[in-house]
Amino acid sequence: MTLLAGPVGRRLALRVATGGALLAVLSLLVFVGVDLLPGDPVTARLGPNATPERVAELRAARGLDEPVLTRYAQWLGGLLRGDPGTSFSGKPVSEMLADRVGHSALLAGLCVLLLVPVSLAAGLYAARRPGKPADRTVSTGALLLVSVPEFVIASGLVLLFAVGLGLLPAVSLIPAGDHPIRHPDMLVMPVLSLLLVASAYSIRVIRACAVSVLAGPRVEFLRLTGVRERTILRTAVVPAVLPVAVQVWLVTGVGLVGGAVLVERVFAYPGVGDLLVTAVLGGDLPVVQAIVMILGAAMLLALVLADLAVVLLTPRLRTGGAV
Amino acid sequence: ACGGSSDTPGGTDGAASDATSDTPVEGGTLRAVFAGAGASESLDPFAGTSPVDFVRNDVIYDSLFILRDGAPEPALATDAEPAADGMSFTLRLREGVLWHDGSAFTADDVAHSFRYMSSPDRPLPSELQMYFDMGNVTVEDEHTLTVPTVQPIGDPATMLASFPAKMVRSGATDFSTENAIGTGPYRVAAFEAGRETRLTRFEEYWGGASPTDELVFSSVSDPQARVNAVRTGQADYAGDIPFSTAKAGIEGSDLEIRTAGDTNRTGFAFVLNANRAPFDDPKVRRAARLAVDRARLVETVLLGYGEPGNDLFCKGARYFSEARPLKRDLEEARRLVKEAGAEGAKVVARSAEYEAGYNDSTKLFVQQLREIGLDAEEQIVSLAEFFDPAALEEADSVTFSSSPLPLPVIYGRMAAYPSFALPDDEFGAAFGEAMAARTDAERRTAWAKAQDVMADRGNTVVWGVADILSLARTNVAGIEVRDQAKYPYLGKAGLA
Amino acid sequence: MSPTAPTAPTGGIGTGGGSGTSRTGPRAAYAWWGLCATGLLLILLGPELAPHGPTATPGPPYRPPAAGAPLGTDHLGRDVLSMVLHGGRPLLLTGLLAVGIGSVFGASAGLLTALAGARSRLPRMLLMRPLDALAAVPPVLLVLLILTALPGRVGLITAIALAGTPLSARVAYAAAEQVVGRAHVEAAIARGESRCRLLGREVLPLVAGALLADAGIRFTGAVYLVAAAGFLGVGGSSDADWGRLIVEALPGASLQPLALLAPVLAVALVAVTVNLAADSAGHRSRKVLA
Amino acid sequence: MTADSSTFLTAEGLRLETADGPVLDGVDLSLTRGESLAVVGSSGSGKTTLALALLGHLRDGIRHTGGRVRVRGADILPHAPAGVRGSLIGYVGQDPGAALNPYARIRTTLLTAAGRLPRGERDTTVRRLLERVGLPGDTAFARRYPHQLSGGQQQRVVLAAALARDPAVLILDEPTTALDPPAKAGVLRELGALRERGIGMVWISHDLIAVGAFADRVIVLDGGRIAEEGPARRVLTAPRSAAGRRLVAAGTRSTARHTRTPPASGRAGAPTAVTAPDTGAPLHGANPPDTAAGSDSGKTDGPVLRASGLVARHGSTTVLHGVDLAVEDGECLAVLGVSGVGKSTLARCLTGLHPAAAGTVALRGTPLAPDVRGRDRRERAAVGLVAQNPAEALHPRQDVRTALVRPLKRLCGITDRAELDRRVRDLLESVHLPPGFAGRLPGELSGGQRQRVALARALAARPSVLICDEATSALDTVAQEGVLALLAELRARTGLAVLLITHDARVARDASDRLLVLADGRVAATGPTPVLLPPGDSPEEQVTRLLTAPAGAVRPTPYDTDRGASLV
Ligand SMILES: Nc1ncnc2c1ncn2[C@@H]1O[C@H](COP(=O)(O)OP(=O)(O)OP(=O)(O)O)[C@@H](O)[C@H]1O
Ligand SMILES: Nc1ncnc2c1ncn2[C@@H]1O[C@H](COP(=O)(O)OP(=O)(O)OP(=O)(O)O)[C@@H](O)[C@H]1O
Ligand SMILES: [Mg+2]
Ligand SMILES: [Mg+2]
Repeated sequence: MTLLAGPVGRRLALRVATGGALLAVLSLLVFVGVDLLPGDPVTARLGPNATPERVAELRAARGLDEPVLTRYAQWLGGLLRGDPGTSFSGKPVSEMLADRVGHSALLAGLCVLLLVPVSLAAGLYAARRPGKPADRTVSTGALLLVSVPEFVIASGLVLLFAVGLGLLPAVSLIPAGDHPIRHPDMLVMPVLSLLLVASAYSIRVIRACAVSVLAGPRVEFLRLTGVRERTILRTAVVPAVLPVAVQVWLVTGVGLVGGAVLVERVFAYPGVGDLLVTAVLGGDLPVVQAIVMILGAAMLLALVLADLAVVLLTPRLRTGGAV
Repeated sequence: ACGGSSDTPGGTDGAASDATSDTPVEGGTLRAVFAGAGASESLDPFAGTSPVDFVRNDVIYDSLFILRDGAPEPALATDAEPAADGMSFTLRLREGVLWHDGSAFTADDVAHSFRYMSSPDRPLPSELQMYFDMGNVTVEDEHTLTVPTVQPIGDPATMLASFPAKMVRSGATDFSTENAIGTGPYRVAAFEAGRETRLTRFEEYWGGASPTDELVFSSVSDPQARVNAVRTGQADYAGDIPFSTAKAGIEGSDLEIRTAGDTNRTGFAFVLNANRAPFDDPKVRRAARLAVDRARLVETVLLGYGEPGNDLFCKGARYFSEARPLKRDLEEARRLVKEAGAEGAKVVARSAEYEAGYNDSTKLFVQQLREIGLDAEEQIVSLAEFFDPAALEEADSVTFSSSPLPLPVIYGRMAAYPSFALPDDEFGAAFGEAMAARTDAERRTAWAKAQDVMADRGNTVVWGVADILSLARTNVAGIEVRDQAKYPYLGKAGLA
Repeated sequence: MSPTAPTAPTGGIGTGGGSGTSRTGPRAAYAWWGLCATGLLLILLGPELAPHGPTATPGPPYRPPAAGAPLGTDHLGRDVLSMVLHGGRPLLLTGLLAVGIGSVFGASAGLLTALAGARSRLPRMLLMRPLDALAAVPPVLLVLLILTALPGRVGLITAIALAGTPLSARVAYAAAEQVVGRAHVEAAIARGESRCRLLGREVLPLVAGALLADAGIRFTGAVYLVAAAGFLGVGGSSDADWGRLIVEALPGASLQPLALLAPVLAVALVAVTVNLAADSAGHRSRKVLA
Repeated sequence: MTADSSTFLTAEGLRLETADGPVLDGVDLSLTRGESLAVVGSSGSGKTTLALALLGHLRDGIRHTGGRVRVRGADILPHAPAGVRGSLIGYVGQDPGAALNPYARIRTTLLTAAGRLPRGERDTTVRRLLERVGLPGDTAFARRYPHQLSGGQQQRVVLAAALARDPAVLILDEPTTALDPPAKAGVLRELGALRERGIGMVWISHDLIAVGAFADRVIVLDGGRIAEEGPARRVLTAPRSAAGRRLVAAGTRSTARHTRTPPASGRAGAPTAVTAPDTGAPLHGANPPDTAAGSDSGKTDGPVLRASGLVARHGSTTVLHGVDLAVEDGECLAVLGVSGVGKSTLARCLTGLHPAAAGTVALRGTPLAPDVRGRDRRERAAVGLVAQNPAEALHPRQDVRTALVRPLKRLCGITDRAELDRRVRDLLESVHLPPGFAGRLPGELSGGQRQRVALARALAARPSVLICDEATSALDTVAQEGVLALLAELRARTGLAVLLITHDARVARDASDRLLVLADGRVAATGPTPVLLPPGDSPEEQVTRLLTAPAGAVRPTPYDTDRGASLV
């Protein structure tokens, strides 16, 4: 409580406010930007089957012939009322997004949940032996994983665990009306593929930070006073690494919500990433705009949290001491 | 119905036909996976755009007529008789048809359906309104209507069968899970867009109840994932699987790769823009057709699952003209190009991956055009911009494909699109004749005439016809092809 | 006392790497750098060395390795070896340029903001907040938008650079935040060193490890953004870009695994090399870190 | 643990080398249980390296090329077995500021050092440990982070951590350098008590007086070799080696030199420089013309630096409540105060690194911006600072040459290479470092060497005022004498004004003209040094008295009037 009343609280309030302002800017950028994308939602949907007159007619019916700013104002108004509009498929966007955002967030959340311990453990393990075979192995392994595209990894996992061993379902066919969380067996491989790809970045950054901390006089001193290695990692290395790691985790996590397209495809997982790409490809502007706004808001929130984390995790900043 | 599994060159490893001789037994659940459209899937029969939408809605709703082997067959309607001037027709409906909620199917439902499907509020207003005046239908009695047309139509049944014209209940505008009521063999039990539909058998189906208790459709966009679902036992049938999968083969004694037969192939083509240089010159169009290496394209893009095309669309449709494909003749092609003074002419070949193989075939086509002295280059764009009318008009060649639609449909579409249309008087006349013709013989002559023009100086380069492959458990039986093999009819399917 | 208690290596605590590297001897180091140089040369000269052009289709599709085509052919019948050779140069240049630009820009923004500290909100407002907004746009959309406005390589490089900048800036900021309070930075501020010098000499060497790790990893990200751009049909990449080769080879992977493996391995090799090189470059700076 | 009580810790022919040559050469040493051994020697003689070797640790760049170190008969080089450090041998490092974990509260640091404890005992343990080293044992203090402590507080926390597990032997590397005399007395008392309890000690110190009172045996290190070894009393009174004689001489000479007359005014002639031979040098004439800054020193009347009403805050706590001070050209003002009173904060306010919340700082009458960023080049050059913590003050990646060249380039505008090299050489020489050190990185320097580099860096720009925050704390008596002589010479020759923050009562007494005592964030007393610290008495006791006097008790001393105008 004292924290919130103090400098941290002020900082947080300010950040949330700027976050809101940024979101407003983002909404304009997104709306106008998406509108400028090549392609036309009507022709994209009608395909070659429609005559130009019909296209024009439909454009008018969809209000696409109005100036972009007018449409922006209408859209924003709707958004504020909680109505992100209607997809070009005729469905309300809110209905299309309802579950999918949650499903993707579930995937990303689980992934981050595993990412934190995995990347910390691997990063610290490598950092404790810089330049040694163990370090090389971890680093090279992580790099190999990140170099192999996620859909290749995902396909490999399917071949191994589903087709080969028959341990897990190959496709996440979640029955209608069920939430994915009730089918953990269908989550294993999507989460694992994302984890394998996403962890490389965190591992490498954590390793780099930890190496420099471990080489410093503080760790030397702790070791000289006979503090156990595990305690050193916990009390001196991890706290020093966390401010950077938290950035990476949060940004990676939010990135997974919209960015796990290919993994969602391979497993036919009903997430928002696939929807985003389908909508982009099909020129379904209202859907694209809504998803981008949601992802944008989530990212901005994550960034605020990351900023806050840096302050909270760095005593010098948290206590509002001199710079 | 349409057998013939022997002559699939690529499927030497014994691709079976979709329609197996086995008949399904009563009961059980059939699980099928098709490509879906994610969250935009819908139970509205006029909103769906993806295979799973089509396949699903085909068994929930019925059409007035269906296509079988390219010919219309009565379904909810028994008869469509054109008036003398061809400017209207009388539609007679089947009696004793019940909706899933038990009410009776009547002419009012048809009138509403016509209005609903052609309403400009629909995301995809029906193309039928290019031919019929759908808003001005008059209901004569409970089972009879009169439908005015906008041009003389001699064979309205074919048109009604060719375009998705599902019948919905009078007044229906909401197609949520509870309100998706049709007359088809299955009713909706559960639906989640982009994921799954569960259908249960409708016992009072007018065509006789289906064998299977339950049909489960899953949407899986990735072809490999569809294959995997069947392979690992999560599904019994996967529609539209890639050639490469078939080529690699799938082990498992209870699995088989099936083709839809050689009358149900997709024609792959490049449509040349005959309204601008250089393809406004029939010589250059012919040169392009001589330049294209059909065998190579079939081998590369279709991996041999298909055969070279004769540049005409809709092989397998009624009245299709079985001309022999042109032989590749680069010398002659170069000569023609030179003669037309089109050497070094710029050719932009526009493509997007609308279907697998579009971009690859375009790349090969461009190289082949270069060999005859045209300065060709591909223009690969995103799906969203592919059909932009202005851009299409700027392109010299557009990659395109079609299943064996009835000829009026395909040529009607092409005529409606400036950059696809062939500005040729003889062709135009023959096409008009064919549309208005009231007897089979007249139509046959007219279509032969029109296709002769196409074969001589046409603007379509249908380089190959491709098999439609699916993966099924061997005991899956009763799968039918109606209008398009990619969207098979599962109303009579089940497990043997 | 835990059994894993520190057993200080001869080289001293924490920086065994220093002695580790030196113990492998200069010969191993030369061999390593020689190998890197050869690889680089191979990539840069690849298009010249390739037996076939990037669009040539010398064989049937999915042909297994044979005399003329040691790696076989891909789905279009193109020679896999030639394609891999053609794809390296554009990809490497695009990737390195894009990541370089993104990192320099991001790191400068992050370091500047950290340096300004709590005293001045201006850099935060002018640098970090716009980058936050940028971070909020999904990379795929960013690529699409920028390539629409600026088609071609330049657009691609810009898009990838911009997509990487925000996180780069954040990593730099978070790392620098731990360092800027040190007395030697204060001493430098007190003697009025220029911002450039403060960033480049006082702070950068102490956070170089994290920045290099960040940049190194984002190189692979760049490879796949290039691929994604090709996949979405917005162009900017060439046919032979490794990322695109991979995306296109996946469907036929069971028919011709080499068409997939070759570019994947190429990307992996470059990624591992780039990153390990970054590590050893950053190594000296860590050796004496306090 | 009653086994072999004769030798607990031994070094035999220990030889450690760097690339440049040996740091320790054939060092033999043994320590019996409960014995207190002092290691003295000039800065850079290898004391810290020896201490670390006794813990089984070698810094980067140092190789073990001969001999062995054993604890209870077991080799600990090159690898110290588990269970030696911490519980058998405790360690207090030379550089507490750099050693404390910035992410851990004091409490956590102490508990970590103490090892596993039942939950209920933790609070009492923390309190007990803090109180043993003279720090407040309350929870609020225990919850602080290292950056919220003053240098002396940090050092005591480190000591407390070393005591946490009651080790059999303590290795102490300059454990009292940052402590004020009362605190130091307290710590020494605590160490004495430990010794009574039979805890052995290896104690590295520059403070020969403390050594004399404390150690059983003394080893004099010189250039990595043992110059002599013997009972403390003997070595400190009658050293046999040259190195020993030098140290002892420097350590005792200072008292004899306390014979100068307090200057009547800042400009009334050079103060009796400690060792400056030519006292007749003109005050301001010696500045070379190229020193753009500082060359005009003395052109105006009044103090060169004056602060009035300085208020400084750390977060919400106010550390300085309106401090006034003034330093005149050539004058040396010593600032005394208990640890944590705000001396470093005051120094940082004056240099603009910690902008004061209120009050002004004026240079020759011109007000300076509170933030150093707002000051111009001349003003920056005019105020030099030697920060309290030399390890942090040097960039770990920059060699000594760069550290010295930067201010030369930046503040003096020198760009000529040869000139720079010359100046670097001169600067190193002036702080008694060999020119070869220019290429070294801070990590390759001893504590005292780092401190001298930091001093050289501060002098590089030829400031008018030099603020030394404990600039001699890590130096042996000889080096300290050299540095003080240098300052005196500069004061005399260039009119440099010095603000000397120190805990060393002797330094304050011998080197300063005037004293300023800080207490409770205010100036508690000020006056000429000879008056406040009259010769004769032990300076430590006098300072202790000054510092511990109740606030206000010292204030109305008549000495204030001595310097009337320049004061409050
Ligand atoms: N960043 C900070 N935040 C909060 N409190 C601080 C901070 N820095 C110092 N302090 C507190 O301010 C007071 C003055 O600190 P300062 O470092 O100026 O003391 P000092 O007189 O130099 O002590 P020492 O002689 O031990 O170095 C101390 O009580 C210290 O705990
Ligand atoms: N890591 C290193 N690499 C190279 N030389 C070093 C290293 N550490 C110390 N030295 C050198 O070894 C010598 C001894 O250093 P050490 O730190 O032991 O001195 P010290 O006696 O503790 O001095 P001080 O009293 O100044 O702390 C010095 O000349 C120093 O420059
Ligand atoms: Mg030392
Ligand atoms: Mg201090």
